[in-house]
Amino acid sequence: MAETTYVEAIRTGIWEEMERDESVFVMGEDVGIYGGAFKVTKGMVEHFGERRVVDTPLSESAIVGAGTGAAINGLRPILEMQFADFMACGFDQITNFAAKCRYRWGQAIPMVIRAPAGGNIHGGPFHSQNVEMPYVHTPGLKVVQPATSYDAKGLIKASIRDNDPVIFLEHKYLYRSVKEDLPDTDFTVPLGKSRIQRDGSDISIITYGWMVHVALEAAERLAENGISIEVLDLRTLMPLDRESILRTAKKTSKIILLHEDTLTGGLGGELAGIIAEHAFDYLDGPLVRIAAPDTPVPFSEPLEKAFLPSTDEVVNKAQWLYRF
Amino acid sequence: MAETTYVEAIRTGIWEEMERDESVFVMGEDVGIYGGAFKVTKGMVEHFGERRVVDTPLSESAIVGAGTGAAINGLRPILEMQFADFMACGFDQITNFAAKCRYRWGQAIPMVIRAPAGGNIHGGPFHSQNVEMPYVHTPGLKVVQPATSYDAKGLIKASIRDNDPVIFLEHKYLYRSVKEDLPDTDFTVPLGKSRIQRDGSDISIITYGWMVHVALEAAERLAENGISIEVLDLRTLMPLDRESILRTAKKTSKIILLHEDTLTGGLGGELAGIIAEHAFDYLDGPLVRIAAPDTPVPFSEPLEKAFLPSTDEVVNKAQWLYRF
Amino acid sequence: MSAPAVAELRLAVDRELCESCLYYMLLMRELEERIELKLYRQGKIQGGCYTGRGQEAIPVGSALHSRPGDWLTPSHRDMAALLIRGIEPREILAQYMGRATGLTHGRDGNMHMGCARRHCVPIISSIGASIPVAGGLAFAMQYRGEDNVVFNYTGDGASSRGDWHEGLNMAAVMNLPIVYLCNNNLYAYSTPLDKQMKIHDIADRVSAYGIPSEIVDGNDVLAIYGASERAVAHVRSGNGPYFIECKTFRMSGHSAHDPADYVPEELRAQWLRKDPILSLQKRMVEEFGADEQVFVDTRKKVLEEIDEAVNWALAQPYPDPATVEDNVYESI
Amino acid sequence: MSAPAVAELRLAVDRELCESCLYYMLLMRELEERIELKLYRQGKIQGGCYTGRGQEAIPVGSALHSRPGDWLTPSHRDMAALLIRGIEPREILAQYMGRATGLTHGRDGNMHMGCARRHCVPIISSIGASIPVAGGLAFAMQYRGEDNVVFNYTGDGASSRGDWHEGLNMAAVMNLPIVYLCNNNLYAYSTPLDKQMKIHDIADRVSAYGIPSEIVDGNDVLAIYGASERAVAHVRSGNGPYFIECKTFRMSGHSAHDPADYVPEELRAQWLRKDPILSLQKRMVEEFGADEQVFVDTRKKVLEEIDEAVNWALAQPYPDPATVEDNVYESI
Ligand SMILES: Cc1ncc(C[n+]2csc(CCOP(=O)(O)OP(=O)(O)O)c2C)c(N)n1
Ligand SMILES: Cc1ncc(C[n+]2csc(CCOP(=O)(O)OP(=O)(O)O)c2C)c(N)n1
Ligand SMILES: [Mg+2]
Ligand SMILES: [Mg+2]
Repeated sequence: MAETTYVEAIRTGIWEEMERDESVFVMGEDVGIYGGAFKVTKGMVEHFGERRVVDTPLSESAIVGAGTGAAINGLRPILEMQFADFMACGFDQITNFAAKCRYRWGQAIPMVIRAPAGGNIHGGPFHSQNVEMPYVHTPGLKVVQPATSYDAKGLIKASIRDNDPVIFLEHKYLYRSVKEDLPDTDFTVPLGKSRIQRDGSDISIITYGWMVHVALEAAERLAENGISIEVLDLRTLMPLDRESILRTAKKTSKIILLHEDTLTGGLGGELAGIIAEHAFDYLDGPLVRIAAPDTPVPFSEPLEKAFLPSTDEVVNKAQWLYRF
Repeated sequence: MAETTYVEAIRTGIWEEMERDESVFVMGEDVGIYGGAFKVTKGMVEHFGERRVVDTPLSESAIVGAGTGAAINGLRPILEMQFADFMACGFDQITNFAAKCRYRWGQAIPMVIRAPAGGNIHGGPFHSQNVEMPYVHTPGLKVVQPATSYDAKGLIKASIRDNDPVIFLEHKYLYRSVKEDLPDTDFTVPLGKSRIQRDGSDISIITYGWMVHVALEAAERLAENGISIEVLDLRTLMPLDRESILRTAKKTSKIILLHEDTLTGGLGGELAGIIAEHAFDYLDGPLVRIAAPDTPVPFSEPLEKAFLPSTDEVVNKAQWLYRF
Repeated sequence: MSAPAVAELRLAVDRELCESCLYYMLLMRELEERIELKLYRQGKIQGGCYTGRGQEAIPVGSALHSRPGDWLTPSHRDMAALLIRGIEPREILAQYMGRATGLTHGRDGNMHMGCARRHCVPIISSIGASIPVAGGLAFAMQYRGEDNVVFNYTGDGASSRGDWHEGLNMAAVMNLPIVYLCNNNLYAYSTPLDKQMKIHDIADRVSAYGIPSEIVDGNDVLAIYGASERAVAHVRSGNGPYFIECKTFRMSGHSAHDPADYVPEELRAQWLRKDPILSLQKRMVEEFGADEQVFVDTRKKVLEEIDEAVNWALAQPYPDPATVEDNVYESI
Repeated sequence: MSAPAVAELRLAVDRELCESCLYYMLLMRELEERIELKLYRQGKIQGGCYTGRGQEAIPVGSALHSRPGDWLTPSHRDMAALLIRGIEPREILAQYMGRATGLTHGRDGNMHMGCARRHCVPIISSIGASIPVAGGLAFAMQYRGEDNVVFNYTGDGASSRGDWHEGLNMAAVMNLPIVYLCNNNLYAYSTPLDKQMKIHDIADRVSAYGIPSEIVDGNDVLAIYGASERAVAHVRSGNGPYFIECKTFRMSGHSAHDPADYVPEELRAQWLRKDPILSLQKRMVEEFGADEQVFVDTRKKVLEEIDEAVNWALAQPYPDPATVEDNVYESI
């Protein structure tokens, strides 16, 4: 599959799993004839029929609750939230019921909740949020965010096959801004495994989602200054790939924790906690966090630009850390 | 007010503010004649009437939405959630609407959402959770959890007077297990200010809520081994008292981050992030996190005991860190 | 006495049906009384203590219609539904005592119990949340073309929750096979119905979704049995959901720590006279001259079962603290 | 033309009322067209682009009844409600262009606008969430013994959300002063009404709360004006909430990027014939022989206003990036 966009990678990943396994179905608002707000389910209702591609009423909590019930009774639901921000409307069903079924009564919930997340599209406070943390923080849930088309396809397939509830966060800015050649084989990308996106020796940038690309851009520029950056793309946020996180931390000894999400309570803190506890002796400088400031996501371009972590900021902080 | 319990401190704090300010009112499930599931509003409907002590239908989202609307229109609502766990049902109203009003349109939301949180009462997965993190992570919200009767009273009063939405987490195990003499004056405890609960020099334990007492117990035992522990009680979790956090970190250079909440995505990570970035040069050992494991809160006593951080665990880890 | 096969039961004042109902109602009543009035006071129960005293007719009259492929989502007042599904008193007692062999292995709190194998979803504590979940269970039945149904149980208070609305609406739109049993016991904790809603009957609320409903005397097990039979017939034949409102009363406080002072004395007295177990017994005497001795014997039988179950449960081990982190994920 | 004082308006085919309605409907129509069909395509608008084309009668016929102390919670199809409250086209344009002088100072996305001073809650993006918020605004009015009311606006899709249910129920129980205006435009995004609910009229859903309701032609501004007058009279005198379902149609896609292929051609054609602005003009001609010239003049006037507002807005500064962290808290 030559030059596959991120959105197309997810779409074909779902498609293949639906072909492979009759118990997989898609449910959400406008996923049928409309093909979803971002067209991830385009063409599916025509191919698989209304039985397996189900338009719902405007009811996020019922969608999640029903998905969970269907999973209990033997199906493998893929739920689409129109925007990740509105998952908040199903928060109780996700965190209090779906997440706890296995622990409470040994009941597997093989369910994927897909949600377009993230900013840089002038979506403003309600259509740009990065919502991973409440789910990362809920035992029983897995949380995934791909940065590339390859991972998007491999991770959605692995998530669908997983027997735990997976929150699958799609970065909406990446939908159509990244592409790559994909193998024609039936590949998956295992959950819980990060990936070195660039090998380096001076500083590690640990990140995920859109910020992987920002980190790679910064790394390119820093290479010109003779600073060698390693970029670790987490891919799965829960469970975290602690081993690889500690490996890169011990390797470079200087770490930048980068995310698009706001700073306080963001994943950067968790990563800092892991590293400052388990790789403390290897550190040659402060753990530097780069994240959005603690505000809602602003709408207007100059504000959003100031809000989102930028390549410049990464370059500057990396230079500072390099000299530390 | 001699020997005032934590629950009584909150009750009288609310009572005084309702006497002082006609725009303050209480709303929630069973807060009227029943006085609330934990009796925090006992006697209020008799004294203030049904106009100001409002029993609602079983509708958490409507309670929060209505509270926010009332705050917009000039009142100062105090909303009771019967258990912190069920705040999840009002998650969208809290995080997407109430939290963002000031940023979006300059609208103050002087509202307090009170919720009994925490375990050690054999409440199981739905009645024991520590829910602070999603709210700490939402810009626009303040988050408070008192550990003592003095703070409970002073902080609830300050929260009611605050012009931002405050999530006020009451530890239900502390309701009746702590008491102290309170001054008869109209005192408040400012939001955003932590408190040194015990002065020490070897190790700092940064914590909040019930764990303050666990830390103090551990400190007592460690003192017998000649290890001097400083205990910093955060009191407010958002905004964090960064200055005091960094001060104690720089003072002792060895830090334990302790919370009852589960580890991954808990506040300990955020604290580690702050310290490992801004006090890195002062650290003489790894940042040690002690927290509950990443599971739902189990019900049965032996499981819950294994789940909750204990004095023993703190003592052991502190001894290890002391020797580091 | 073992439960007669459901298929053999016919609606009518059928002796065998009555005996079966009486058995399960008594078993629930006595088991809950043992838990609340004895074991709880002895400190043998962990956590709070909720019972369905006075509401036994609802789970019994309905769940007797369930088939193995059906699913049930009981509320915290429906212990008899679990018993009818074959969950044993000793498993329930071990659950309440937080033992390793309880239904949730000590993971969840006493009445928050259920069992995947017996198709009972453990009570979802967030009131109302079971309604969308029932929808999903039913969706899977429809997806596979089965004629199984879901029995969903909630209270009056649940009808104020957003999930209740979203779930009923979705079930109606998708024509899902669900029988809803609503126990309208006039209170949600301390909140009386008139603070919960402005209308009088929850059944009236259901017409907002285009779901057929009926109102029955929730203390009359035979009435519930009859309504459930109609409902199940409707639902199994693919006609979509059906809602039964059972007018009843909580003969206890909300839980063991609630004296329920907020309930007017006359109201309580009036309802105590309608105890569903006594009513059934009276009916049995009237309709086919049932012998008082049968009641005494049934009760004795039930108490013996319970004694045995209590002894078993008390001897059960507590969960091993070393297992505290198990079973959060399949693999990680 | 300035808006005539609301108090002077009487229901009937009153010339002045009609002119006022026409003015606001045209102003909304032309302003939105300028935004969507011109400025958006020119890349001058930030974010997506939603209009209320074809639904102008609803905010106009209702908001004209609002008094300064009232509050409004408009939806994303109700721009005219803001205009009637005194929010100026140039403020709206600056908002859509993400300028510092827009209503949210560039903080929130184009149609997510409102203004505390003019008692308009900025659109709450989570569909349905405005219903409980309206309850709280109304609660404060009742608390202080005012006779102000809240005008709440939502669509058909919103009626599936849990918040809708919780909020309406609470308003009914507490007898809160709210006029609900529901624009039933047959679609929620691409989802047609029959996938949204099994019943036909949202008004039927409202009886579930004991709230009186009526159904009006949502494309007939005078009908809405009349219904709103009845509603406001009911609500202001302390009789609790009142619900108006306005049958209408979205004459555009869900937003600028939606061609709305999913709408059957006949349905669209049928509704295009009912354009509320043309209908009003026809009525004005029939009832009091209004001169075509008036319409031409009004439109010209409106377009001039818009030209001026566009020029103003285009000259406005963007927000200073240095302010990005301001105004999250009062103090911290
Ligand atoms: C969402 C939610 N809010 C609050 C509670 C606390 N709570 C438990 S039972 C109950 C009352 C339920 O009333 P009803 O639905 O009538 O059932 P009943 O107990 O009367 O059978 C409440 C408020 C809860 N469990 N879930
Ligand atoms: C809770 C929530 N879910 C999804 C969305 C995305 N969304 C925005 S408008 C809309 C359709 C709303 O339909 P309706 O209420 O009928 O209003 P209309 O747009 O037709 O006026 C959807 C699904 C949202 N804003 N909020
Ligand atoms: Mg009840
Ligand atoms: Mg609509």
